[in-house]
Amino acid sequence: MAKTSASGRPSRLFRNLNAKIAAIPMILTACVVFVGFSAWTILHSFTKSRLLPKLDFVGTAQYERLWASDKWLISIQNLVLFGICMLVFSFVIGFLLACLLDQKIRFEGMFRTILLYPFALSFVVTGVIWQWILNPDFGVQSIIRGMGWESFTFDPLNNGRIVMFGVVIAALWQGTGFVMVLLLAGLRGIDDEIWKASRVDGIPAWKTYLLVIVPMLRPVFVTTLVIVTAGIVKVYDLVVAQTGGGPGISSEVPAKYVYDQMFLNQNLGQGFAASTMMLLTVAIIIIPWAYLEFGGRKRG
Amino acid sequence: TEIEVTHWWTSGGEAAAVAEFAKAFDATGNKWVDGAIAGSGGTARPVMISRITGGDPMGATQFNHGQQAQELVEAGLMRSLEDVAKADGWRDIVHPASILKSCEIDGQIYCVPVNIHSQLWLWLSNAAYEKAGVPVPKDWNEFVAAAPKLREAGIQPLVIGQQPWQASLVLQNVIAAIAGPEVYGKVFNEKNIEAVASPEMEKAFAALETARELATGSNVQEWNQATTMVINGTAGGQIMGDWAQGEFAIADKVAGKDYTCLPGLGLAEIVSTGGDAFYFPKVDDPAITKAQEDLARVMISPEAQVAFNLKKGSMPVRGDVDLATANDCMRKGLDILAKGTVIQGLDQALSADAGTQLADMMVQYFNQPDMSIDDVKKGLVDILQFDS
Amino acid sequence: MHQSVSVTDSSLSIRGLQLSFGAVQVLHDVSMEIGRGEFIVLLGGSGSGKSTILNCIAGLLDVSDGQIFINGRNVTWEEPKDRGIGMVFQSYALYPQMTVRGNLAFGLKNAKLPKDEIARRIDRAARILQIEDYLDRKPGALSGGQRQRVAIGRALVRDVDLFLFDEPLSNLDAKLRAELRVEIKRLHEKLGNTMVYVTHDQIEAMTLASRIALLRHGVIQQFDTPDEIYRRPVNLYVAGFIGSPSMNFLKGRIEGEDFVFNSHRIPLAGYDGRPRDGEAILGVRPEHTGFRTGTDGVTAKVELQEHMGAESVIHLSLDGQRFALRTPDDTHIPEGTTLSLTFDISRASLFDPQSELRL
Amino acid sequence: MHQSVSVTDSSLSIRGLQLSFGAVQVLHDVSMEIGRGEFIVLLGGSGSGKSTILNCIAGLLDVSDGQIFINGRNVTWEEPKDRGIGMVFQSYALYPQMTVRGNLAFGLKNAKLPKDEIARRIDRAARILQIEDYLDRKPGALSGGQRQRVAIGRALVRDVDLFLFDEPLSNLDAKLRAELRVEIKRLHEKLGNTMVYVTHDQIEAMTLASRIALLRHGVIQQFDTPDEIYRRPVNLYVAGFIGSPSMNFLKGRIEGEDFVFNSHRIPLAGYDGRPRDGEAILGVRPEHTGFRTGTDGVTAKVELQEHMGAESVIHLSLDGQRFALRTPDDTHIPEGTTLSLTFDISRASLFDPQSELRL
Amino acid sequence: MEARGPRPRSRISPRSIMIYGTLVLVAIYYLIPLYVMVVTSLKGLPEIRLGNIFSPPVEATFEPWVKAWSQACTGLNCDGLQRGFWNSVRITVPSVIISILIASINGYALANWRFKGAEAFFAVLMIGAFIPYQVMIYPMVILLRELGIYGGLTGLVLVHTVFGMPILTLLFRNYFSTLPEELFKAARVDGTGFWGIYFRIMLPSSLPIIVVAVILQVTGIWNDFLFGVVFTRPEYYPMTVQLNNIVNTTTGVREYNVNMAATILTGLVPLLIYFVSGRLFVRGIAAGAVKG
Ligand SMILES: Nc1ncnc2c1ncn2[C@@H]1O[C@H](COP(=O)(O)OP(=O)(O)OP(=O)(O)O)[C@@H](O)[C@H]1O
Ligand SMILES: Nc1ncnc2c1ncn2[C@@H]1O[C@H](COP(=O)(O)OP(=O)(O)OP(=O)(O)O)[C@@H](O)[C@H]1O
Ligand SMILES: [Mg+2]
Ligand SMILES: [Mg+2]
Repeated sequence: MAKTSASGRPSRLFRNLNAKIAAIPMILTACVVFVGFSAWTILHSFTKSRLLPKLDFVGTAQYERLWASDKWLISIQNLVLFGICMLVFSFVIGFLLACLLDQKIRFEGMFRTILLYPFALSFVVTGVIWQWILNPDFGVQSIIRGMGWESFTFDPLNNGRIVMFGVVIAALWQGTGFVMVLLLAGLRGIDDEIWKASRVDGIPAWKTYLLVIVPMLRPVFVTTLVIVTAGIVKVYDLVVAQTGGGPGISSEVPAKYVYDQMFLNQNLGQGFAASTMMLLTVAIIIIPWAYLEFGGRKRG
Repeated sequence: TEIEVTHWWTSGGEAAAVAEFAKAFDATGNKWVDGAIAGSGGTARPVMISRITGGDPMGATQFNHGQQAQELVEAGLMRSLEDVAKADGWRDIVHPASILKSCEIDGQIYCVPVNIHSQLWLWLSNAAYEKAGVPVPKDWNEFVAAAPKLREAGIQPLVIGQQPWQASLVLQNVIAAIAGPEVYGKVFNEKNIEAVASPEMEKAFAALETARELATGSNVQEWNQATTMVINGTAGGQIMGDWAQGEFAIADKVAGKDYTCLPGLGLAEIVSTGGDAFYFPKVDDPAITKAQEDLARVMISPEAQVAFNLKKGSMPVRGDVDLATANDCMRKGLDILAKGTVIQGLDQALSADAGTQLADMMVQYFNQPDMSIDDVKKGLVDILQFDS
Repeated sequence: MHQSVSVTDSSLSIRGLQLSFGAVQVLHDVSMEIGRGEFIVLLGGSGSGKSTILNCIAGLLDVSDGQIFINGRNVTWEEPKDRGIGMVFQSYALYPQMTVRGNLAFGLKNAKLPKDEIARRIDRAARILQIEDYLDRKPGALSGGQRQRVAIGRALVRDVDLFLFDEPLSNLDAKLRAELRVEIKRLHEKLGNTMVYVTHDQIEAMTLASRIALLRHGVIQQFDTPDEIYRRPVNLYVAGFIGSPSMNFLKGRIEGEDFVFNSHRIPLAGYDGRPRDGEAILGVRPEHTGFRTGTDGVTAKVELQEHMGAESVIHLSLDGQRFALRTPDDTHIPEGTTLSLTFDISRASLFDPQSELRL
Repeated sequence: MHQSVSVTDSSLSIRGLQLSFGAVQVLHDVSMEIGRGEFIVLLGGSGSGKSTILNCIAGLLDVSDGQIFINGRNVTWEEPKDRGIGMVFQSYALYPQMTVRGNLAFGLKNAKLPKDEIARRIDRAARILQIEDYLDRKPGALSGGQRQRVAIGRALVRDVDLFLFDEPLSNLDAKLRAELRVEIKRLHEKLGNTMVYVTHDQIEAMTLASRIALLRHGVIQQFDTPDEIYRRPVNLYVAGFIGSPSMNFLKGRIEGEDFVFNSHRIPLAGYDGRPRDGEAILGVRPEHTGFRTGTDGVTAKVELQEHMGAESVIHLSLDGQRFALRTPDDTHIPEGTTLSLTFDISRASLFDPQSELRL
Repeated sequence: MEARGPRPRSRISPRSIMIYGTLVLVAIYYLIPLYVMVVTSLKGLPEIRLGNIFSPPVEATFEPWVKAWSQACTGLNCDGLQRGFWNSVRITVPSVIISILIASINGYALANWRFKGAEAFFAVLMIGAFIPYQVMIYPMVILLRELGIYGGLTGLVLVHTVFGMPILTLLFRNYFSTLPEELFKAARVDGTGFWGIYFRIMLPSSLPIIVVAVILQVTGIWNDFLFGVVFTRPEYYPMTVQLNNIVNTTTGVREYNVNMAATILTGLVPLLIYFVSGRLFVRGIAAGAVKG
C-alpha cells in the first residue's frame, strides 16, 4: 500500500484462503472418509479379522476363499444381471417416457408426479410391496388364476432362476421415474430450432429422437448413468426386503455378501476382501469417467 | 437405575417372554429400557457390536453364546460375571453344565445363559393327517411313509422355510437322529473327516435326500410362516426347534391334540442345546455396574426362569425348578434333558463363519434339484476342514 | 380483401393470417403477396411477430385463421417438408454429431433420394457456399460464419423455391455480419429464388430487401420497397424505426406553404405529399440536414460529436431538444459551437400528431 | 522497459502484464499508460484477450507477471474492492433478487457507508442515468437498456475514478446500442473520469475512445487515437480490422513516385509516409475511393450495390478481385456497369507484404 | 378460390390417442402398488386372507392405521410408529440443513473459486459415491468413537452430511457454474468477500437447486435405515427402524394390513414433499443437475 517498489505478491497458499477453508469439509471427506476408509478396508482385507478388526495378516487367503465361494460368484452374476437389466430397461423406458412427456401434453405434471413418486419411497418399502404383489398366493399369479387361467405361473420370488427379474421389476418401478426426469430435463434443454430444422427436413419424430436428440443428450446420459450405476452397485436394502437373498442364495448380491460376511459370519476380513473387490471394480469403471469429466478438459 | 437391554426377540412369544424378565428386573427397583431390534441376529448384531466398540455400550445385550462374543471379551470390552457366578454358585445350579461352559472364557464367566433350546424336533399337524386319512406318524420313518397320502390330499408333506439356517437345521436333525449322537459329535465337535464317510452318515444323507423330496413345493420364506402352515393343516410337518411351540401356543393349539411333537425325529432321545445368553459390556458408571449384577441375578433366578421359559417355549437352564405348567412337548424335552444325551448345537460346535457356510450350502441343496448329495458331502468336508 | 387476387403469379401468398396463443392474439390479419424471386424482409422489434409469421409459412405453427399459398398451392395444412421450403435458423440448428456432409444429406436421405443425386446437390451447395473444405468436419469445429453457411447449405440442397431465414446473422459479430450479408445478397442474385428473411436489424433490411414488411404488434405497418419506406414512411413509428440515428422530429404547425416551428418558418416547397394546415410534426433525417457555422435561421448548439472515420454524427441541442445530424465530414467541431441548420424538405416527412400518419 | 516512467501523472498504468492459463499464454507483455480522464477502448476480435486485461485491472484475475498501478498506487495484489474501480458487465450482472436500489446500495453497504451518504449517491446516480422511476423494481422487470443503465449506475455510485466496461452494449439491439453509446459518451464528458472500455465493435471504439488499444492474440498492435488508427494503421491487421466495409488491398510495386498495379500507375503524391521501392500493398478505404462511369484509368465492374438509405456500398470486381466502395449517393447503378476509380492517396496506406508493417 | 386444402388436423388424432393411452397404462402400472398398499391397509385381516389384493375393502377399517401409528409393538414398546416419527424429524431436519449448507459451500468454492487441486478432491468425492456403505460402517464407527460423538444425533448428522456430500456437491457445483460468472465478479468488485457472495448472491439465487437437494436429502435421510440403526441409540431410532421392527416382527400370521399402513405412514413425508414440489424438482434438475 505504501510503496510501489516490491512486488507484494502474496503467498500462493493464502490466495483464496476462504475458499480453501470452505472446502475443508470436502477435502476431509474425500481424504479421510473415502480415501482413508478405503485404504483401511483394503489393509484389513489381508488380515484374518473376525468380529473385530485386527492386524494379523494372512496374505491373500481371504481373496482365495472369496473367489472359491459359490455365494460370492452368484452375487457377482446377479449383480451383473441386475445391472444390465436395470441400465437397459430404466434407460429405454425412462427415455421413452421422457419423450412421451415432452410432447407438450396436457396433465404433464400429474403424469410426471405419478411416475416419480416411487422414488420417494425407500427400497425397504419397495421391497415389501413387491414381495406382496409377486406373492403367488395372493398376488398377481393368484389374481390371474382366479380369472380363469389356471395354469398361469408367475412366481419369480420363489424361483431361483428368475428371482433377479422379480427384483428388477421392483427396482425399475422405483427408479425409472428418476431417470425419466433427468432425461426430460435434458430434452427440455434442447434448442427448439433443432426440432424445427428436422421438421423442415422432413425427418420423422422417432428418427429425430434417435439420430439427433440422443447424441445431443450424451452428457445427460452420462450423468444419469453415473447416478444409476452408483445405485446399482450399492443395491442391498431392496434385496434384503424383497427376497432376503433367497430363495436359497439365488438372489444374493455383493453388497449383501459384504454385509453378511462382516456381521452374520463375523468374518470381517472376508467382508473387507469382498468390499475391496467391489471397490476395485467400481474404480475400474469410474476412474476413466472421472478423468474425462474432471481431468481431461479444462472448464471454461 | 435405568439399564438398556438390547435383543432381537420381537415375535409375539418372544416379546412376551422378555417382558417377564423386564417385569422381574423392574421389581428390583431398577428400570429395564427395552432396545429391541427386529429381524434376526444379522440385523441386530452389527448394531450391538458397533455400540460396544463405538464406546456407547448398552447395559446388557443378547448374544447367542458360543464363539460369537469371544473376541469382544478378548478385547476387554465385556464384563466378567465371575464374582456374581461364584457368589451365587452358578456352576452348581446350571444344568446341563455345558451351557455355562460356553459362557466361560479363560476360566471366567462372561454371560448369563437364560434358556436352553432344543433344536431337534419334528412338528406334525394332526389335522393334516386326519384329512389324508393316515394316522399321525410316530417317527421319521412313518412320516416318510405317509407322505404320498398327504400329497394325494393336496397337503405339503414337509415344509422348510427358505432361509439358510432352517436348511442347516434339517441337516443337524437328520445327522443327530439318524446317524446318532456319537457320529454327530465326531463330525461336528471333533471335525473328523473320516466320520463323514461312515455308513451311519450315509443313512443320514439318504434321509436328507428324502427330506428334499418331501419338501419340494414348499415356498415359504420364514420359519414361522412354515409353522403357520402346520398349524392350519396345509402342511404335514416341519423340522424346527422348540421355539415353534410359541407359535402353536399363540394360535391356541394344544399339544397332543392339535399337533404332535417328535423330539429327535422320534428316533433318538437326544437334545441339542443351543440357547441365548446375555452379556454385559464394561461400563464405568458404578450404578450401572450394580444394576448389571442385579439383572444377571434376576435372569437366572428360578422365578424368572420359569416365567420366561414358559412363554418362550424353551427349557430353563437350571434343573432345580419345577415347570408344573409345562405342556406335553416341553415335558418330553425336559425328560430327555434330564436323562438323555445332550449334544452341542451347531452354533457352539462351529464358528459363525463355518456355520453360515454350512447353512448357505444346505439352502442351496434344498433349492437346486440338480445339486447332488455328493456335493453336500464334499462341501461338509471342506467346511469341517476350514473350521478345524 | 384478397378475393380477387390471382394466385399463380405469386410465389408466396398469405391471406388474412390470424394467430393466437391461448387468449393472446399475436398476428392480426396479416396478408402479403410475394412475387417469384423477391427478397422480402420481415422487420420489427422484439416480439412483433416476425418469427411467428415465418413459422406459419413453414408449417411449424398451426394458424388460427387464414390461408397460405406457395406457388399457387394451398399449403395451409401441409407438413413442413411438403411445402417446398428451406429454412435457416438463428442458432444454426445444425445436428451437432453429424459432419457437415451429414447435415446436408440428412434430409435428402430421408426423402430417399438416390445417392448420386445427393452427392451432386451437396457438391453444388458446397461450391456455391465455399464450404468444400469443411465437409467432413463436425459443426463444433467450425466458426460462427462457417456454421451459418452450412445452415444455409442445408436449405440450399433441398432445391426449393422458397427460402425462409430467421435472423440468420444475429449471433455473429458486426464485421462478419456485414460480410455474410453481402454473401446472402449475392446468393440470392445467383439463385433467383424467393426469400423471406426475418431480422430486427434495419441495415440488413435496407440492404437486402426488395420489399420490407415492417411489423408492430403483429400488424404490418408498411409493406414496400426499402427506398419507399425510407423516403415515405407511412407513419411516425415507421419513420422512427428506420434510419440510424433516428429521424429527428420537430413539433409545429403547417401554415399555408410553411412549416412553423417555434419562431421559425420553414418553407415546404418541394415536399413530397399533400400537407394540410394544422398541427404537424416535421421529420427530418440526420443525413438530410445541412449545416454551417452561423446564427441565422434554425440554430442549434453542438453537444457531442461522434467520429466514425468516414463520417461523423453531431448531436445538437435545438431549443433544448435533441437533434442529430450526420455528415460525411469528420472534422472536429468544438462543443458549444452554434450551427445554423438547413433541412432538405424534399426528403422530409410531415405527420399528423393525432393519427400519426404521414401527410 | 518501464523502469523510468513516472507514475503519478497517470490514472492507470499497466506494466509488462503477462498472463497464462496453464500452459497457454494469453497476454504477452501488455503495457499501457493511461492519463486521467481518458476514454480507452480495448478493441479486438473474439479471444484476443480484452476481457482478460480488464479482469486483471479489476483484480478478478491474478496476473502471472507485471504490475498494475491505479492513481500511482501498486494494486497488483489488492482485492478488487480496494482498487477504486467500478465495473460494468456485458450481461449486466445485476443481483436478480434485489431491487434496483438494492443493487446500487449493495457495494456501499458492504463498505459500511452511512445511510444518508448511500441515499445521496443513489439519488445522484439515478438522476444522471434517469432511472429514478425504476428504483424499486427488480431487474427482471426492466428492459435491456434500463438494466444496462442500472449496471452503469452500480459503478457510478462507487464514486471512483476508474470505470471498467466489458462489452456493456453487445447484448442490446442495434438501435438501442447506438443510443446508449451516445449516453455513455455524454456521461464520460459529464463525469470526466477515466474509462477502460472493452468492445469488438469498431464503431463503438471509433466514436467513444480517446485512444484505442487494438489487440490481437494478447499483443497490443497499436495504441493510439481513433483518428490515427484510422488514418495510419501500423500494419495490415489493424488496417483490415478498422473500417466497414474493410479497407481494400491491392498488391503491386512501388516504383519511384508511383504505385504500379497490374498495368496501372498510380501516383503516390501526397502519401503520408516514406515508401521505398519494392513490393507493396496499397490499402484504400471504400470511402476514400471516388468513381465515375467510364473506362479510363483503374476500372472495375459493379457486382452488387447495397443501399442503406443515406448512402450505399458498391461491391466491384477489379480485375477479378473484390473491391468495395462507399458513397453518400444512393442512386442505383446497374449491375455490370464499368466504373473508373480514383483513390485518395493522401488517406491511403502502403504496406510491406513481408513484415506487414506500414511504409 | 374455393379449394381450401385438407381440413385442419383434428384434436383427437391417432397420435395423441397413442400417447395418452400409453401414459395412462404406465400410470396405472405405477399406481398399482400404491393402490394395493392403501386398499390392504384398510382391510381387516380375514378379508386379506380370503380376498385378492386388488379388490377394494368390503368394510373399510382404520384399525390398522391406528395400530401402526400408536399400538404396534417392538419388543416391549408398544407405541407404534409415533416415537420414530419424531425421531425421524429430529434427525432429518438438521441433517438436511447441514448437509445442504456444507455441500452448497463446497459447490460454490468449486464453481467460482477454483484453486489448485480442488477438482482432484472433487473427483475423489465422486468416486466415493460408489462405495457401498457397508464398507464404511466399521471405520466410521471408529472415527465417530475417536471424535467422541458416537451414538448421538451429532454423529448421525455428520454421517448423513458425509455420505450426502458427493451428489449434492455435484448438483451445486453444476448449478453454480451455470450462473453467470459476471454476477460473481460484480459482487467482488462491490466489495463482497467469499462468504458475503455466498450468502447474499449465490444462496438467494439457488432456489431451484435447493429444492432438488432438499427433496433428495429428505427422501434419502428419512428412508435411511442402516445409519439410523448403527450410529444411534434406541432413543433416537428413526421411523424406518420402527417400520422394520413392525414389518419384520413375526407373530404367526403377518398383519399385512398393519404393515401396509405402517409403510404408508413411513413414506408419507417424502411422498408429500414430492407431491408438493414435484414441479420445482424437475425445474431444478433441468437447471443444474443434468449438465456434465
Ligand atoms: N409459444 C408461445 N406461446 C405464447 N406466446 C408466444 C409463443 N411464441 C411467441 N409468443 C408471443 O408472440 C409474440 C411474437 O413472437 P415472435 O417470436 O414472433 O416475435 P419476434 O418478432 O420473432 O421477436 P424476436 O425478435 O424477439 O425474435 C411475442 O409477444 C411472444 O411473446
Ligand atoms: N479461465 C480460462 N482458462 C483458460 N483459458 C481462458 C480462460 N479465460 C479465457 N481464456 C482464453 O484466453 C483468451 C482470451 O480470452 P478473453 O476472454 O480475454 O477474450 P476476449 O478478447 O474478451 O474475447 P470475447 O470478445 O470473446 O469476449 C482466449 O483465447 C480464451 O480462450
Ligand atoms: Mg424471432
Ligand atoms: Mg470478453
